[in-house]
Order: sequence, then C-alpha cells, then structure tokens
Amino acid sequence: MINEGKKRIWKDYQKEIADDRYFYVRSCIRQNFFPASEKAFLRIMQEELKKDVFENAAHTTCSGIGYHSDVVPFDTTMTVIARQFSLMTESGNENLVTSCITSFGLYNEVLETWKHFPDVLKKVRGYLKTATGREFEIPKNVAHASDVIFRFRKEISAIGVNRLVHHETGRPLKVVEHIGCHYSKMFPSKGVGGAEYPYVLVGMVEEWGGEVIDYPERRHCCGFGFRQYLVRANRGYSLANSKKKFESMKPYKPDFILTNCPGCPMFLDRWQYTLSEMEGVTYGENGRGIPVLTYEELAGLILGYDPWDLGLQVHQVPVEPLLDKMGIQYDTSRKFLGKDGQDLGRPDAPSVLKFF
Amino acid sequence: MAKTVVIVGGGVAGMTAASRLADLGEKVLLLEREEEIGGHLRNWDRLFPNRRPGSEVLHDLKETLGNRVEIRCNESPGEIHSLQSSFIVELESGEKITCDAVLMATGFDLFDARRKEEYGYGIYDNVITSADLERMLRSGSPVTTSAGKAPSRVGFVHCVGSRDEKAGNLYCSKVCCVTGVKQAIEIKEHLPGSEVFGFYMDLRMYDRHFEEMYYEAQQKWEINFLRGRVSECAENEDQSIVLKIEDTLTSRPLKMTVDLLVLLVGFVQKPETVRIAKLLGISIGEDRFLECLDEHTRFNYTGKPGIFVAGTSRGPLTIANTIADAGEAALQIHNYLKTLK
Amino acid sequence: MDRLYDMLSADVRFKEGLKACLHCGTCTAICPAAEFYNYQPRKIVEILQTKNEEEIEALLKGDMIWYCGECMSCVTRCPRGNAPGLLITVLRGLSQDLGYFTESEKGRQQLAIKRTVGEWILEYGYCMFPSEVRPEAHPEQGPVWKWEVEHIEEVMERLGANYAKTGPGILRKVPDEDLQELKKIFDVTGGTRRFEKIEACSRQKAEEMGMELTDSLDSEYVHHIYTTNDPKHTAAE
Amino acid sequence: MINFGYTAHKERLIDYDKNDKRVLEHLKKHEPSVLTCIACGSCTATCSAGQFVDFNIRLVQTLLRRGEIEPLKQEIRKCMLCGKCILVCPRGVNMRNLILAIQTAIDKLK
Repeated sequence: MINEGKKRIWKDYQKEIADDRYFYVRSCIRQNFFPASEKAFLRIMQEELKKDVFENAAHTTCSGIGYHSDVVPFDTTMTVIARQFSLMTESGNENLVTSCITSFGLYNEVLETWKHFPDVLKKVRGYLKTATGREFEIPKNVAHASDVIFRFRKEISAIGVNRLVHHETGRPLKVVEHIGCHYSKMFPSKGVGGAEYPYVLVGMVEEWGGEVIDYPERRHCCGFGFRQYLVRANRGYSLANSKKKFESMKPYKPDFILTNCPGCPMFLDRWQYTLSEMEGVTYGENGRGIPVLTYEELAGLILGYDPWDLGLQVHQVPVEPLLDKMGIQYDTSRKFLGKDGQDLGRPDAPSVLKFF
Repeated sequence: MAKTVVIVGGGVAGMTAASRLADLGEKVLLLEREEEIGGHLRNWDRLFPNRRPGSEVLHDLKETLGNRVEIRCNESPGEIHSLQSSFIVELESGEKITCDAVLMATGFDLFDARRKEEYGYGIYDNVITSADLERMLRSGSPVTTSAGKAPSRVGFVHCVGSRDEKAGNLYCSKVCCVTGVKQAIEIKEHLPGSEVFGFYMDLRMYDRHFEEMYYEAQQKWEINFLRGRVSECAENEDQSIVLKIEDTLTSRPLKMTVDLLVLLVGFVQKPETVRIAKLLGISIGEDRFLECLDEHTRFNYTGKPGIFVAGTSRGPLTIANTIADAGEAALQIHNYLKTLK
Repeated sequence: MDRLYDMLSADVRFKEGLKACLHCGTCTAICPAAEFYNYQPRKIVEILQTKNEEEIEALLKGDMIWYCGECMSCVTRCPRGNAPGLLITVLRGLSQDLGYFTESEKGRQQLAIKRTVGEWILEYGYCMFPSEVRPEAHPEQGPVWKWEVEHIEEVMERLGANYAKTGPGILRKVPDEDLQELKKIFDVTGGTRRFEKIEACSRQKAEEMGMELTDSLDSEYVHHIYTTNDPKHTAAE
Repeated sequence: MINFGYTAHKERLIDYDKNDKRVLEHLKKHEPSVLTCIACGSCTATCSAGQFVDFNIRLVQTLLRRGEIEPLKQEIRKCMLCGKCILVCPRGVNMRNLILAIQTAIDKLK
C-alpha cells in the first residue's frame, strides 16, 4: 500500500466545513442506541472548543429511514427537511450540522435536486407554506458531525490526555474505519477524502496516534439496507453483509472499529453478538468481539472522559480490552449504575461472546 | 526566418507528414517537446497485431525522414499569431518563425489511471498500467510483482478511462482492446505457467488480424476473457489484488485474486493541445479532441485556412491509421500551399 | 390509463437515475443485494430501458425491486451516470401508489414498515423510540439492550438524555404543535395518502389470503408478512 | 443457542479462487475447442432443449470456465444432444462432445 497515493486523492477532496455557529440536527438511531455520543459531541464543541452549537426542541426526524424504506414519499421527506431549514433560518443560523449520515446524504440529495430542478424547490416551498405557514433559506454550509470533529482533530489532540497507542508497548493501535454509505457514495465531493478513500475518520486516527488498516471489504456496506433490517424476514441480508466485513477484517487483528454512521456501529456491534449466538463465532481476541466505537466516543476517550459518561456500557461488544490497551482507568463496579449510583442490576452474559 | 510549414509534434504523425512534405518539396520545421522525436512509439516494446518491435517502425520512420527537414527538439510553440495568409510561431525560446501553414500533430496523453480511484493505481503496489508493463517488457527484465516474484495470475482491465462518463471520457480509445490481447499473450510468452484474464465489456477487434489474434489468445495461449467491467480493487495482506466484477454472462458477482493487475489506459487530449487550439481559434470537441471540417472527406482541415491536423490529436488512432492520416494531411497541405502561390 | 413508463419518468429521481446502460455490471459487481439475493441492479435498468409496459408491470408486482438496500454503492461506480438505487426508490413508490406491492411477498412487507417506522415518525417525531424496539421482537439487540429497556429512564438519564421530557436534548418529547406540523406536511405532500393506500391494499390482500388483519401489530397478516421468507429469494443452502 | 428467526444469507457470488477448475483442465485436453467460445449465444438461440425447458446451453460453457461445478451438473442434464449448436457456432466449438466430456470428467474426478 502506497500511502502517498491516498494523500494525493485526499488533497482532491477538501470540503468546506464551517468554523463556528452550527445548527445541530439529531439522529434517530443514535439517540436510541448511542445517546451519549451526541452528548459528547456537544460537550466537546461547547466546553472544549468553545463553539456555538444551537439546538431547537422543535426539530424532528428528517424521515430518512421512512424514506429509504419507501413508506414516506420524496415530496414528504423534502418538505420535512425544508421544515428543518426553516427552524435553522428562524434561529438565525446558516451552518447545518447533522448527527446522522442518512440525513446528511438526504440533505445533500435534496439540495442537489433543487439545484437541478428549481421547479421542485418551488413546489416544496409551496408545500411547506401550505402545511405550516413556514418559509426557509437554504443552508450556507452542510456538514456531518464527523466532518466537524475532523476539522478540530488537531485541537482535540492538543488538549487530549490519551493516545491511540498501546500504553505499555507504544505500539500504534490498529483501527478499522467504516464510513456510512450515504456519507459520500452518492456525492463524492461532499465527503472529506471522497468516496473511495474517505479521510474523515482516517484523519482522526492518524492525528490521535493510531494506525488505519485498509482491508479488502472496507468499502462494503454494513448491511442495514433499511427494509432489510426493519423486517425480520429480511434480516439474514443485513447480518450476512456485516459478517462478510468481519471475516475480511479479522486476519488483520484490529484493536477496534471506528464508525461515522448511526446504524453501522449498532449493527457491527450487535451482529457480532448475533453471530456468536447463531454460529458460535467471535472475531476479536480470546473469544471476545472487536469493539466498535463512534467518533465522538473515541474523541471523548482521547480527551479523558469517563468511559461510562461516554455510554460505552451500552455496547454489546465490551470495550474494556481497548481501554486496557490505551491505559484508560475505569471503574467496573460503576459500569451499570444509574446517574446517582443507583443499582440497576446488570445485563445477562451472552452464552458465547465473552462479556464480563 | 521563413519556413513553409511548421509541424507541431514529432511523433508518428509529425514524422510522417514531415517526410511526405519533404517528398513534395516543401520546406518544413518539425518541433518536438521531448529531447528526441518518436513520441509514444519510443516507449512501446512490440506492436500489435504482429508483435514486431516498435523500434523497427520508429527506425523506418526516422530513416525515411533522413535529414531532409529541420528538427528542433526540446522546443514547442509558446504563441502562434495569425496574419493575413501566414503565421508567426513564437517558440518558447523567444525565436519567431514565419510560416504559411501549421500542422497540429501533437498526439495524445495516456489517461491518468490514478483518476479511476477505485482501481487503486498509485496506491496498491501491484496495480500497473499498460504503459508500465510495456516499459517492463522493453527493459528485457522479467515481469514481476512489486515484491519481485513471478505473478501466477495476471488480470487486464479494459476501458480504463475510456467509455466512462465519470472519467469525463465517453469515447472508445480503440487501441486498448487489441493492446490488452497483445500484452496478455506476451505475459504468457514470458510466464507460460501463469493464468491470464481479460475483463472487458466488448472486445473491439475491428482491424485486419485483430480478431485472429484474439482467437490465438484464447486457443493457443488459453487466456480467459470475462465479460464485466471491473468495479473495485482492494489489496490483500500479501499485496495481491482482489477485484470485483459482475460476470455478466452468468449475471452473478464474481471475486478473484490476481498477483498483478494491468490497467489498459486509453487516450486523452493533451492540455497543451487545447491551449494551442484556443490560441488558434480552432474548435475542440466535447471529448476535447480537435475537430475537423468533415469526418469523412476533410479530416485534416480544421476549418481555419492554413491550420491542419493529423494523427491522434483528432482522436484515437492506430499507428498504421496515423501514418495514413499524416500522409493525407501532407498532400492536403501541399495543395493548400499551391493556392497561395 | 397512463403508461407506467411515463408515470416513472415524471419523477425527477428517474430523470437523474436513468441515462443509458451499457451492461458492464459495475453496479452488480459490488451490490450487497446482488451478493445475498437473486438480484442484479443491472437487470432493473435493462428492463426500464426497454420501456416495455408488461415487463415494467411485472417489475412493480414482483419481489425484485424490494431486494435493494438503498446503500447507493452503485451510484459511485456507474460509468454512464445511472443510479439504479435511485430508480428503485421511484419503482417502489409507484408500486405502492398503484397498489401493486401486495402482489409480491417482499412488497407486502411495506405494511409492517408503515405500521412501525411510518407511524413512529408521526407519533414520536423520531423514526424509532426505545419502547418500540422490544427485546422479544429483536433478540439480535442482545442482553445489554434488554437491560437498557428494562431500566430505560435510569439508563437514559445516566447517558445524558432528556428522555420523554420537554425542552431540547436527546429523545426529548417532541412538542405536540411540532408533531402536528409534521402531520400536516404528510397530509399536504402525499405521505398520508401513501399510508392510507398501504393500509387499504393490505386489508384487501389479507382478505384474499384469508388472514386476519386488525389495527394490531399482532394480527395474523402482519405476523405473516413480517416473518415469511421464501427460499427462492436467496442462493440455495 | 437462540432462535433468531433467520440465518445469514448465503453468498451468491462466484468466488473464483475457491472454485474447482479441474474439469476445465480435463476438457482443455479432451475437447480443446472449449477454449474458443466468445459467448455470442448462437448455440442458445438454436438449442432444441432450450425451446422447452429453462436451459441456456451457452451457460454450460460459462459455468465450466468459472469452475461452478454444482450448477454445471444441473445444466448439462437438460441437453438433448441434438447437436444443432455445432452447426451454428462461429468458433467451431463442439458443444455436443463438450457436454459428454464434461459428464465423463465429473464422473472421473469425483
């Protein structure tokens, strides 16, 4: 592998990412499965980097999962998105940052559609006005939250207390990165580094001391496939795609998987458990899984946040082996406690995947 | 200093046209950017379809040319000014040459394979281009992987940078199909134990002896042709390349590992030619090749009196076609010059 | 009746997604669905390109259009600028608008999606909500998720959410007036009409198939479409 | 073990590296015309059996070359051995003999 070749491509795909004053729209999947990641994003942006990030209680889903499972028509989704723009405009903002990759892809698709078909934009303005009386401006800058963390990766590194290296041997940790399909596969120029060799997560890993592994099935989808997971009869598709990735990455012995999409970390985490129960296979060391992290969780670890504040306890594949390698202290006895230390019991141990 | 004709480009087209014009008694100045004339032919080992050495053809062209025309290497036009019925060619060295006609014989560039990012040229060690392979063959050293081993499986990817809207090139480059078949045979000649595959959409074996060579490749050399455009390459741990295509003849995705992957790069217009064309006010097609007045009958005329075009600056051509094209251009230029007298 | 091809062409996504296919297979080569279903995106484009009404009708009534995962990996690679994944969204839309979706096993699943994700959007303002991802229906979510759901308020509080409460934040209660705006958007833009169409056609189909279909997710028909998977869709074991 | 109600779908792709090319190697010796097919489909167009059953004789060639032995076994059974394909092949492939030789090779290499 010739890294210089990748760097040349990365240079070709530089995108504008706003510097401050972001209007933040949340992700349905992340709020359900990795809520603390969104919390960490705001903490990093507001407390560490002193940036203005606005959130509005009135914003909703972009309806993206409904759109991509085809129960919600395009006109409806475009108008729901127009309403988010209206809330942004109303709050005096023009830089939109999305927590979700499906949303990010859809916002781009909708904006491109409006650019090529001005009549469609006119129609959507009419729909929104009729339905809600609202008007809107098109955002000046649309970024994904991982773009924003990428932009400030050096600042995070500068104030960070942990590095992506083995704390005893100094070996850079081996990272497999997985980019959500809708980040740049439709519009390569909208993603940092393009579609074939996205740089958004690689840049973070390199900056924070780790080493990225490029494995053959790197570009392959995690297998969410919207309706392919949502309906039980189709889940074998979803599972098979993740399995294909695990088998391809396993020989490289990655220390963890880093993701920038809401669905991917959930699937890459849960399907390891499912495959262990279904086929008796595990993909990590000594009967363990390969830990899966969101970029905010990783940034939080670099900044020295408590792993349980980052929500690492709600991963089905335990992340402790990674914390041990990084030399991060954690209190196992507090892993499953409530906010004020209340005893909530603990999850059952899986029968195959090593959990405790 | 006065010259009758300035030929821009000393490749196959330029050399041929210069010879013919000299035959016809015209005074010619041949400009070549590189340190030597010969163009891409200098880099090619053997030629399709008969696999004779390229150096033979180059030698022939040079010999025919003799020292009948003035050749300037390391020289190319900076500015060209149109006067009433003549031109002033201003060289990069600052020298100004007055002439009655200009022949654009500027040739082509090979497609920059790095732009097909999904193939990983310049990233994966064992992805090379047809030009790289030709260089390997010309050097006489054995064909090897980046680790210096003899490859046991070699793949050829057709249409790299051609027939591809994403690369900005909708056209067919014409000569890559047959080059791919030629090189596949050469691999088998060097490494009889290797398996060789060609990944194609159509094999455009349009000229005399081409189809026969394809037949020979299949029958004698047992080269496998799979119909499907390579969609993606990735590198395995051992630096071999895993590629994905649809085997369109079974309608199923297909995955295969090769030790060496050769990208058959097509033709693209030189940016320098586009610059000169703009300077001269001659038209450029959507494919960026130079437009001619009539594709069937007046293909050496640019539409601007005194400015002619020959060879691959007006689109992909084989060497034989280029030679024929340049000969015709010389005759047309000669006829044009007569009208001036 | 309008020609199906014209109805498809009226959609801007169709104009964006269908140029001219040269059957090179770059889409199928890397398509996750082509690998795990008896499916090729190339075939979709091939059929549409024929503009043959019978073939397009068969497409709209068949299983094939429902195999795609809409990952859009095909869009990156096509050398002719086609977007099979985008064409799928248009085909699926029309299949539902014409009521053809109930003719295929995979198409019938739309009712299950409408009754879950579709309705959650309007009820919660989110595509999903923890209380709806029931561990017994989602064993793959594992014991940690089961533990989370059992202690949802405490866990969400620990993780910094504003779970089901007013004001901004994670999993907040989306204000009623905003949910009403969402509903009005669905009414004005055809979202509600699609929901109604999915319900009406599914009820008719359930009757034809002699299955019980009430408003409940536990109805026989919903259970049937949610779990039935004919082996013909995939490679043989 | 938990019953999830589904299993991981099987791959449909042709994994060329893993496939069995021994039958092809055998055929190269015993029916060398196998090498020259250009997948034009003339054989399929004229095929007698193909008029009645779901049989694509051109696919026999392709499956053989890819080393897809299981589907190949299924396909060759459908041939009526009428030999019309030989008449139309522009590359002189003896399809009829090829099919007989495939069966022999499969039996031999079992």
